[in-house]
Amino acid sequence: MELNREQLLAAYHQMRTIREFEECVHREFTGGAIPGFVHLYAGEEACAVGVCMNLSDKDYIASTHRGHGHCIAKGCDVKAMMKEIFGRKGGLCAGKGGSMHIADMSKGMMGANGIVGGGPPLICGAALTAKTLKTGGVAVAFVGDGGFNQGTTLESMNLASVWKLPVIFVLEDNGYAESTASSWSIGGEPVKRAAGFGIPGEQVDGHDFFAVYEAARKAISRTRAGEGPSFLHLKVNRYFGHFEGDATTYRRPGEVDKLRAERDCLALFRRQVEQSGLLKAQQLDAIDRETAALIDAAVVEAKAAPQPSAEDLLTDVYASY
Amino acid sequence: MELNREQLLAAYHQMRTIREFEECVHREFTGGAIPGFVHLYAGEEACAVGVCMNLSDKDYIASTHRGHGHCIAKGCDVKAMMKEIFGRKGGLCAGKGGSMHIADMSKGMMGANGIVGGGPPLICGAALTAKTLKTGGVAVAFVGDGGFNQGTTLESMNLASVWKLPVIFVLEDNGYAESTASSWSIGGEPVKRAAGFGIPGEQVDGHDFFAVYEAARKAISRTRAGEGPSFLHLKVNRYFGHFEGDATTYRRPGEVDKLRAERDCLALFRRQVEQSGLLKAQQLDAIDRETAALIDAAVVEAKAAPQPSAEDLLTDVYASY
Amino acid sequence: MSKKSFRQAINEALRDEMRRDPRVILMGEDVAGGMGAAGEQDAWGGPLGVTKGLMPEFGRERVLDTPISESAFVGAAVGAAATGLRPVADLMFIDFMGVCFDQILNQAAKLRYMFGGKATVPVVIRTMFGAGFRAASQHSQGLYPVFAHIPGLKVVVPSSPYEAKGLMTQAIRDDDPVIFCEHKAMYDDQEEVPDEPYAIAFGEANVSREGEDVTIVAIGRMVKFANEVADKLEKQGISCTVIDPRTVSPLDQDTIIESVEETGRLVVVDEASPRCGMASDIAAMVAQNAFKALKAPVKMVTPPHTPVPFSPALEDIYVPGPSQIEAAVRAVME
Amino acid sequence: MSKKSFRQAINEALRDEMRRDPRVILMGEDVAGGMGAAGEQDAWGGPLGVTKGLMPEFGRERVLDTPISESAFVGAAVGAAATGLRPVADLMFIDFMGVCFDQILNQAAKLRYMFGGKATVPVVIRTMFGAGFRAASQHSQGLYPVFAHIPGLKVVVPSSPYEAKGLMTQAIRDDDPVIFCEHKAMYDDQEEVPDEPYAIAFGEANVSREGEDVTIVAIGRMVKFANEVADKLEKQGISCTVIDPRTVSPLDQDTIIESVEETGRLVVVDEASPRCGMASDIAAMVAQNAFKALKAPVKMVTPPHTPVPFSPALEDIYVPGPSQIEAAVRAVME
Ligand SMILES: Cc1ncc(C[n+]2csc(CCOP(=O)(O)OP(=O)(O)O)c2C)c(N)n1
Ligand SMILES: Cc1ncc(C[n+]2csc(CCOP(=O)(O)OP(=O)(O)O)c2C)c(N)n1
Ligand SMILES: [Mg+2]
Ligand SMILES: [Mg+2]
Repeated sequence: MELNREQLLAAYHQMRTIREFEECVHREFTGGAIPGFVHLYAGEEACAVGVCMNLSDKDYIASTHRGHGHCIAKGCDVKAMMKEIFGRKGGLCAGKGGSMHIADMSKGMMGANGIVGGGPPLICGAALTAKTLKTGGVAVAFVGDGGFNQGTTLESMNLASVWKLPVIFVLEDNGYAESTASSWSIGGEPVKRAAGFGIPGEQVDGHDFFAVYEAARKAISRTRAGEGPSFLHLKVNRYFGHFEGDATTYRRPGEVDKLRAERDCLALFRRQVEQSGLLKAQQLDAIDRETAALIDAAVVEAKAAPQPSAEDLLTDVYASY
Repeated sequence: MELNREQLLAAYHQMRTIREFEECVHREFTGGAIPGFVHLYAGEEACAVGVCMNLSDKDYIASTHRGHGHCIAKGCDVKAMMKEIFGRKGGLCAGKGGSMHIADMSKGMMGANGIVGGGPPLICGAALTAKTLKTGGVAVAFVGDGGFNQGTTLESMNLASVWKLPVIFVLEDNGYAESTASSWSIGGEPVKRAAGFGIPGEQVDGHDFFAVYEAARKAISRTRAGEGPSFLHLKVNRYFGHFEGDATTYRRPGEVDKLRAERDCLALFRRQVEQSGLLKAQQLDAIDRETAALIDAAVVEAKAAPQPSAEDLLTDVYASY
Repeated sequence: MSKKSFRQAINEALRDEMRRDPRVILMGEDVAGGMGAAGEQDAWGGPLGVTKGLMPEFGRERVLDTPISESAFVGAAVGAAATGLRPVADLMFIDFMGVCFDQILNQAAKLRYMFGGKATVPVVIRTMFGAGFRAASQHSQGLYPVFAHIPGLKVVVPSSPYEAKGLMTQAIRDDDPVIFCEHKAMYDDQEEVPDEPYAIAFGEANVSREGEDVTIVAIGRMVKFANEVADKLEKQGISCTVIDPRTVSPLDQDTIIESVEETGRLVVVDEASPRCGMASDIAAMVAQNAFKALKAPVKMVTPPHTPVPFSPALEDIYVPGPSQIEAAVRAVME
Repeated sequence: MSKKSFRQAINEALRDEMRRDPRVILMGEDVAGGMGAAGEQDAWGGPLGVTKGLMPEFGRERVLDTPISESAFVGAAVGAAATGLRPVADLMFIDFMGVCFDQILNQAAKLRYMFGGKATVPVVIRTMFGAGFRAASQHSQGLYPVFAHIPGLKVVVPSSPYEAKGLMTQAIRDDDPVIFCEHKAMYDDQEEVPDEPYAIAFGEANVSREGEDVTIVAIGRMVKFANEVADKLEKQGISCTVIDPRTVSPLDQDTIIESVEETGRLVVVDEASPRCGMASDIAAMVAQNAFKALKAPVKMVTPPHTPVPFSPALEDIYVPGPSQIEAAVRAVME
């Protein structure tokens, strides 16, 4: 299915926003302005956007600890995200969650999750709600290659299969879980593993927006049509360390430079839409400028935002006290 | 590989002992003499014995809540087992464990387990010990069809695969987890699921001692030779309810009678060894009498055994206080 | 009003709330039973028959059997609660918390806080606890102190059929995650229970009798024992207040403190393990907040710090009973 | 003797025990790091570098990286311990207990008892805990009260590099399952630590200073704060005993009771959540066993009953610090 110009511009806009956001958070973290544990999504933009372009607000996603990209792709407010990461009032979670727990239920974003494998059971629940209330919605669990070995993820695949839930499991295999290679940590082959739970799937180049989009489109429409869960194995790479502060010595020297030069999803996207004449360089350049300005403004606002007040500490533990 | 007469007699002796043991526990439980939760193995004897005939004391097994058969097949003392199930002094676990926690580390029997999926992680540890200390031993995890969906089991399959541990996963698929059919609860196909973790396996008729023995022999020697974990899917049936007291209304009326008449592992064994002339009916009859007498004596002794004393309550919490 | 068992009382609360609100669903291993099997459907209604009859009325779409995958289905209940349903998940035995604890500890309990108040998680996790069933170490634990430790969870331990029905109704209507702990030895207990639905508010203790000499705070099955002891001692001139907190989190501190301020003596009786348990939680709270009123040491009655033994001979001395409670009351009266 | 960080102290204990006993092995996510990767091996040594250098010395056969499968590898450590090894498993953050809790609660803690004494489980589970790192709700918890609640587990919370080395040595030599809880904000703390191996016995509290007016029992990172407060108050004429239990299970009740019998006043400081926590455990124990000696209410200093917030502004008021401790001491002196 062909994407029209507007959709292509939107896709590039989102991917570019994620990249700008992450590069900016990297700078600010390095400069000491951002506290806590921060995991950046740069390099993987085509995955989040390629998948989420097929979703609407009634669809849910569950993210991982590496959640900024999924948030943006699912339509969360970028300025509120930045405030959240700075721990400020007006943050998407009022400053209580931070990078690892960033969420917006109203956008169908069920949260980044500090627990590897925390999301898949929750997403089965979102899918169950959709199925029970017949909303027509689907639910997507993003899982890393490390999280693909967590029992909670594996159980969820079986539960989704047996209950025929409208869940799409998206394995973002960026080659590493912390410093451990996915080629080592995953016994067997992911698509076969999913098949072993009765879930059909395919492997896709996660740098290629169009490949991801198309595979996700097929998987999601299959699942939305009531045919049960689907699986995608996206092979991709991350540009930064596991978390901010990681020296990434486990990677070959130059590994990332080569990836940035040869397999960058933004560059690949540009080449393809420009060569095919679908979009013009100027249009994309304009988006680059626009998103850069947006992120700059987001940081300025975040830094100016007030700290949460002391009484916020004791609220939101319960809905009713 | 052919089994010699002695081995065949031993196999029948063990299977028959298990059957007698379970029928007897059933009677005693129904009569009110045995407390607690009791899950009987009758009908599945060929599985435990077919597998464990390939093991020695240096090999470990981890059992399930349905553990009596595995215990006997692994060489545990039948009289001490009976005392344990009656909760008496002299029981295999001093009366503290009961049916659900019956164990004998000295025989490589790491315990029945009240937690479905509790055993596989432990057995990975036993295998790791064998591998680290180069004992030449292997470790077998028995798992039910219900337990095959537990995250702990699934994680253990991946860990064993990745660490290349000498573990054999034996799925005893008796058709039900409590009242839930395995044809429903297992998404996908078990042998393919194992393959999805990089573990080769095969499906075997669990009523047929010879089929189980042969498949286990191949799997265990492969694993013992250092080629990593193996998997067996044994299709079998249980004769009694899930636990003692279960009315088994989820089964078709007559289902068990038909199984007893047509697929009984003891009858199948007898037919095969008698027809092939390997053993004589009298030899087997003698074993029937012998094992019946053994179990009768075990019950008499168990009933006569003293109760644990009050001070036993506070010991064995720690090895050092 | 009619005599109902603890089992019936819970079944009725579930049924009434399911009738009232289509968003209420049940899930768990064999909560109906017979799934995929050729024989009877609704074959089990849970291992002790508590949910029997609900599947025939509400259908398999609202009473869902599950594979043995507690993390997945408890987590699914949490996720469903956060997205618009009001699920009641059956964690068959509380001892099985270990295979799904993260979904309770880090997801159910924390989503609301971590998301800055922008999520509610109206899930109920029903679970059986308690010793006395000869069910051995892995099927007899108390363990609700672990849940009470976790901010964001509400933890209910009913002490009778009447309490069970009203508290279950409240649990389902409550917008927070609730761990509902049912003592497995109480399912056949009977008493008069209203036929119509009613809710018992959380955080309000029940004072089942008022006395002047000693305050006994008891939880779950221990409440009955405490009342027995109070009956007996009454005749011997020792008059006891018996308080059943009903919910161990939130805890009705005020009622306990006020009572100790009158009696000056406290005995706390709990069946869970002693260290970092409910008995010490309540005893410490009183020692901090009602110290001036105390005329004697606080006294805790709990099992010893051991796993639950299988042998009936040992289990019977493991579980606290009326004799230990009586001894404790006499001790604080000295 | 030389200055060593908390991190180095633990690393040294692990190294020395691995040299001494070939049955000691390590396992966990990235305990070496770089497994299967093309770049540097031993790339991490754990996320905070505590196990760095051990893989090069002992090889990948004794320092095992794992997939992210805590149930499987913690359980494997338990099973290996029961069959002849002495594994040290790294549960990176204590908050992750939820994904492997069964193997600790129902397996490690209970095998010995359930098997009638015929198994030992000499496993150590190292894990990071504690707030102050801006690590938010799922990476900042205390949670050791949950482990202390469970009979069969020993639970260690060291308060300094010296304590950490000696307690880790004992943990590895001990024949019981030990949960070894390291405060993530203490890894860079430094003090003089002997170069040679030494073991600190479990169940023996350290009395870091003796005073006459108030007994302060503090745990982990709170010990430092308690000593700071005691220093300050000393000058103002309030003299405090500071007790570090070192192991919260077993707990050295005697030392605490004896001290309260002298001072008559107790403040317990703990960073874990308040309900069914260590503060209430110790306070209740004293209220039961040393009541006669108490001149004032026991006082507990803990965080509030909330998850740990991310925002530094909120986290700083969440974690108990010297000012709360000082206020509590002053309150019991009134
Ligand atoms: C249950 C649990 N175990 C371990 C961790 C620590 N941890 C955080 S991220 C991570 C690696 C995750 O790898 P992967 O799933 O591949 O995601 P990626 O970081 O590559 O995006 C680990 C081990 C955790 N947060 N939760
Ligand atoms: C973690 C856990 N969940 C649930 C149970 C309750 N339970 C005990 S046995 C059982 C069914 C097990 O089925 P299966 O694995 O097929 O073994 P089988 O009983 O058929 O031998 C269940 C649900 C349990 N003991 N542990
Ligand atoms: Mg990864
Ligand atoms: Mg079964």
